[in-house]
Amino acid sequence: MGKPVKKILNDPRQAVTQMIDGLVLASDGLTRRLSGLDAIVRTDVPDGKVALLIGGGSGHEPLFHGFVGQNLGDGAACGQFFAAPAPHIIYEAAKAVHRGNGVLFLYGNYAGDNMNFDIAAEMLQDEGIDIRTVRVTDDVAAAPPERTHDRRGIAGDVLMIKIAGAAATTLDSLDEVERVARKAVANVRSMGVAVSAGSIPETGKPTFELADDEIEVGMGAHGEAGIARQKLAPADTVADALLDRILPDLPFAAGDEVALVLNNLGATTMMEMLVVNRRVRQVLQERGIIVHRTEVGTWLTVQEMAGFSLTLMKLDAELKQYLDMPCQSVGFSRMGAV
Amino acid sequence: MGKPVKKILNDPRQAVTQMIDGLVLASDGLTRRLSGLDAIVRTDVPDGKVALLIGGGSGHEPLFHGFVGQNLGDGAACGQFFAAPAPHIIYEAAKAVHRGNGVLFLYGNYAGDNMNFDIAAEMLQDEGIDIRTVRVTDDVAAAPPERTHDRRGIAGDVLMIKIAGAAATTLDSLDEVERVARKAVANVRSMGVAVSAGSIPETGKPTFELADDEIEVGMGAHGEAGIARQKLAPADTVADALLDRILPDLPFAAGDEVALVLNNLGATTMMEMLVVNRRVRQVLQERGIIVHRTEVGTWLTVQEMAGFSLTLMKLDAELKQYLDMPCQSVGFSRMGAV
Amino acid sequence: MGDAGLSAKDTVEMLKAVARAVIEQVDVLTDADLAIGDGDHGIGMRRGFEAVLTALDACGPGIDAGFRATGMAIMANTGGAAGAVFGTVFTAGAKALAGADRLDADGIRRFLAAAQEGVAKRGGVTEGQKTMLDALAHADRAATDLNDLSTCLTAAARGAEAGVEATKSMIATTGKARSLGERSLGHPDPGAMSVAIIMAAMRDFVLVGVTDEGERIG
Amino acid sequence: MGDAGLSAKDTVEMLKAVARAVIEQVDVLTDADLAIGDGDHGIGMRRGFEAVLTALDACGPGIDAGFRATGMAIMANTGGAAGAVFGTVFTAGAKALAGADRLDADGIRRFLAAAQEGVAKRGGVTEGQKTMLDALAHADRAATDLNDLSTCLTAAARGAEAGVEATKSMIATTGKARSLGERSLGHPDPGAMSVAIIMAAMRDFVLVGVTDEGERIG
Ligand SMILES: Nc1ncnc2c1ncn2[C@@H]1O[C@H](COP(=O)(O)OP(=O)(O)O)[C@@H](O)[C@H]1O
Ligand SMILES: Nc1ncnc2c1ncn2[C@@H]1O[C@H](COP(=O)(O)OP(=O)(O)O)[C@@H](O)[C@H]1O
Ligand SMILES: [Mg+2]
Ligand SMILES: [Mg+2]
Ligand SMILES: [Mg+2]
Ligand SMILES: [Mg+2]
Repeated sequence: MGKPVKKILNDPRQAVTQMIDGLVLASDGLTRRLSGLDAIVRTDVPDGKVALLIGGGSGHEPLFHGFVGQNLGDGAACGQFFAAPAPHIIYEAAKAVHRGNGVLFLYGNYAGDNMNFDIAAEMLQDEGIDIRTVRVTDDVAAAPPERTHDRRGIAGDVLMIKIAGAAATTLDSLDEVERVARKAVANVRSMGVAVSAGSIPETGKPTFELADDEIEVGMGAHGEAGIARQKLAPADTVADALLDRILPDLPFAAGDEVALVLNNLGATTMMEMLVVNRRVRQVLQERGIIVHRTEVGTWLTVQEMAGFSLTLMKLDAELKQYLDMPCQSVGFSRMGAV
Repeated sequence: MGKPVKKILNDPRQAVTQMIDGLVLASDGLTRRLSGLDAIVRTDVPDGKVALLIGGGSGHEPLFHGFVGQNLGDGAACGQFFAAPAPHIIYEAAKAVHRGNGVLFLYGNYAGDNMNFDIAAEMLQDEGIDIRTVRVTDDVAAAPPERTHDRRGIAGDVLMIKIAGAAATTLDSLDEVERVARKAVANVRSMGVAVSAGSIPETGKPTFELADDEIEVGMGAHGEAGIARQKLAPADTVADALLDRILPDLPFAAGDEVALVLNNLGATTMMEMLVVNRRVRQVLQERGIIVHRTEVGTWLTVQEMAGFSLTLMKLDAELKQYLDMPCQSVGFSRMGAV
Repeated sequence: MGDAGLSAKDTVEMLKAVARAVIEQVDVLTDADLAIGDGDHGIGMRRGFEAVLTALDACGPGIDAGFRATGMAIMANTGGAAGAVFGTVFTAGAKALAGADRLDADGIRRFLAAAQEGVAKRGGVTEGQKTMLDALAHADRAATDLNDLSTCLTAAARGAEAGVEATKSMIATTGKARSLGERSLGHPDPGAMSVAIIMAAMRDFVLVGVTDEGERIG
Repeated sequence: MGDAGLSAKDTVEMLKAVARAVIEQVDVLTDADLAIGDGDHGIGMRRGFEAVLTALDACGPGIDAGFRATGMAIMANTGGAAGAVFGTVFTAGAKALAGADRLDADGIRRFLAAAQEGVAKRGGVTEGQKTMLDALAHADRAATDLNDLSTCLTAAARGAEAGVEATKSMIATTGKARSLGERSLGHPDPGAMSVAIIMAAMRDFVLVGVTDEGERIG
């Protein structure tokens, strides 16, 4: 942990801008970069479309900027490492995707993101552009249920962008897209567990320290403190600990249909996540909760941090419709229900 | 590196079988497990379809078994950690997906896989089932061009399964599917770089040792020795080193259209891979090589090993057609060209 | 000098000295943020204030122009919570200093008052939440009724330091430190430390003294 | 005993002793594979031979039945290269021993000859490629013309050891060690080590001696 982590980069201070170039190239023409800015937009946003702008700090790839694509985000404002994007980046990205039908801002609920996106929203509203904001607040470890507005956004972002993106392609008013996004965020809950820390290339320092036999339940995506630091436990025990907090929080009840996401924070193996998924499904089955769709993968990362988070979203027919639509981007693609 | 790596598992000796259960559950009904066997098959293989059977050792998730799905593998035989599956697993998996039109075996070229798949193939052929075998041999670091039959299969698997899977859905004879797969394997080349080791849960031991300032170019997916152990270098230097071996090997020439894959071996960040992609594209552009499709992600892993591999496949109209088709599985999904 | 206050030109020099002082403390600020945040405060502030140095070379006449150029450069280049709040500190300060042709003690107080108001509004915070606002508030109170620029800045800098001390005994209720709850006790707030660095740099600049022609005098 | 050879029942006991001996060496074999392979040989062999212990309890009469049960259990449970080659060793051996009602020196030689032939065919290898085939070949040659079972097995075990030694000075040209090239020099081949463990266990079983009723005799 102590010594700077080996990374295959050039100048670390150029990493974010070089990453953005590489990301645009990896999209095979689906996206372009706003010249001179840390912002990515779709090359083909249709006229009159309700625009979806996402974004946040870099270092969490493929989120957020890797989710710009078909039936997903129309554009993304990218910050530096773990730092919310500056207002003018958000402003320019919003103008670049606006097609006369308003823009929905969708991002994780962090003081930095909130302030910078709000400043940009005020600038845009001064110009008469309709801006709505939905903040993702799925992390149940961050605050008690009565203070969801204090909760962080973590891997719930994956389902939120998937659903809002599909809704923004399907519905023709910003009011409607905002309504769907608010319904989705009201029904999504997550919690994560940290196994080992990631590091910021520019400092080479791990964002937190964990003993070789410790894990931290409920830790945030930037190493924010969780609810319990404990000894390494079996997968089934860890899965149960996450479910014990997530299930009663909404609450999720027998007969509910849900989307299930297991998000890898970086260095955890897919094998571990699948072993955890096995246990999660056992418990959900015992509770009579029906899994409509499962996503197991690596989306909201914290550099090479090891650990994962579990997300559940309660679905209705409308949310299922948007969840089941196809989508394509560098970071997240689905064939769609056929 | 020394002390056993923290992993969120139950009994390590149960990890493979529990992983398979979790994988089947994560497929939302797309796949099922052959009862009592480490084998996964599609629930809905159509009658008369040419069957595609993939497989290999476990511990590389999401490959191989995570690639069973629509327009991909019809079934997968799963081995234990880094160990080829036993003949009877392959035999049963093949029988389960066979629909009267033959089965294509597609897997990486390793002594263990070759022997076990061959034993199964002989058993099946004795029963009059038409079996063809295509071994992936994309790792240019493993042997000189005149000995491609001695080359290991690495991330070229991703493109091979994508193309063979689409071909097996589209074409109606095993001869034709085999022809397409052979064309694809003849045109794919890869090389990887190792940054830090992964470990087998059952032993807790890293599969190799690398100094804190060292990387190994050309190392295989199980820690097999590469072609040069060197000091950590900038991303552009590493990208150039890989391209210097890959481009002349086929060779890839000006005007060629290619598919490009950057495969994460596990713990490497997406940011690093995208920074590398930026340089790769610069070089390909200088050489006049056209990238038809890019895939950057985590598919052929070696547990928590850090490092990545670069794969190029030269395409013709037919290979492009299969590459561009949609597909869906736990490990690899695409919306398809629209 | 002192009473007469600083010319626009010297104000720009002072703001450059502030920028250099913050940049120098990158590691201290990053470590403080590692303790209760995500460990990027130092590199974020460096990004912002490096841009400030460039921006100040090109800024127009007027005391407020220097503050506005500083605020916009921070806002555009820092990112994160710090970009928004420290950008606000100087853009709000610029509004409060509009029309002033010299920067005197009264100007400093107007700057501190406007900065607090702007940050409180932007961040939705009040004193006691363990943020940089606490350092601003302490600095402002310490500077009350001191009409000599150097005396005023000396008091303001000492006040900011006291504000940093005060944050040690506060439990964070906003920002990334919030989730630490009790565990944030004992640690100073990184942003408050930045405020202290800024005020100390202003004080040092004025104490050393600079003529309108920019020559140092004893 | 010796000349008379082992009954089917004792042959099964011998094969169980072999299985226990291999299982005991799991770490030694894994470390050897870590050095020039992927570090799973020991755990793979353990998987296989643990299954052998179960299979032998249920196997039918006849010398060959024990060998066949052993080979099938290895083939089905080991996986990797070892599963195929060690499974072949015993299934090929079983074919060679068909009809035999006692296991004598001649039977051991037929077993070793068939094992080599089967592995060479299955693995596409010849001697000198740094595989377990080298240990089999050395064991076979050492056992030539020795008609007393214990003498024959003593020689075969020593031969297998010599085969392991020989692999140290070979450059691997197959399996996962191949890519090491020169760097595989000095390291013994893990599979060859397994062959030596197997032959030594057979020797030890016969030397200690067991009656047809399974009682140990001095
Ligand atoms: N809501 C807020 N209002 C005012 N200041 C805040 C707020 N949230 C955070 N801060 C200040 O920002 C500092 C953190 O800045 P920095 O680490 O650069 O941003 P981030 O928290 O986005 O990583 C904190 O120490 C605190 O002083
Ligand atoms: N082609 C081959 N023919 C015969 N034996 C082989 C061959 N390839 C490998 N082996 C033997 O298998 C051993 C490795 O077994 P193991 O590690 O269990 O399998 P894997 O190499 O698949 O991990 C080697 O030490 C060698 O003796
Ligand atoms: Mg930050
Ligand atoms: Mg192996
Ligand atoms: Mg911070
Ligand atoms: Mg091995």
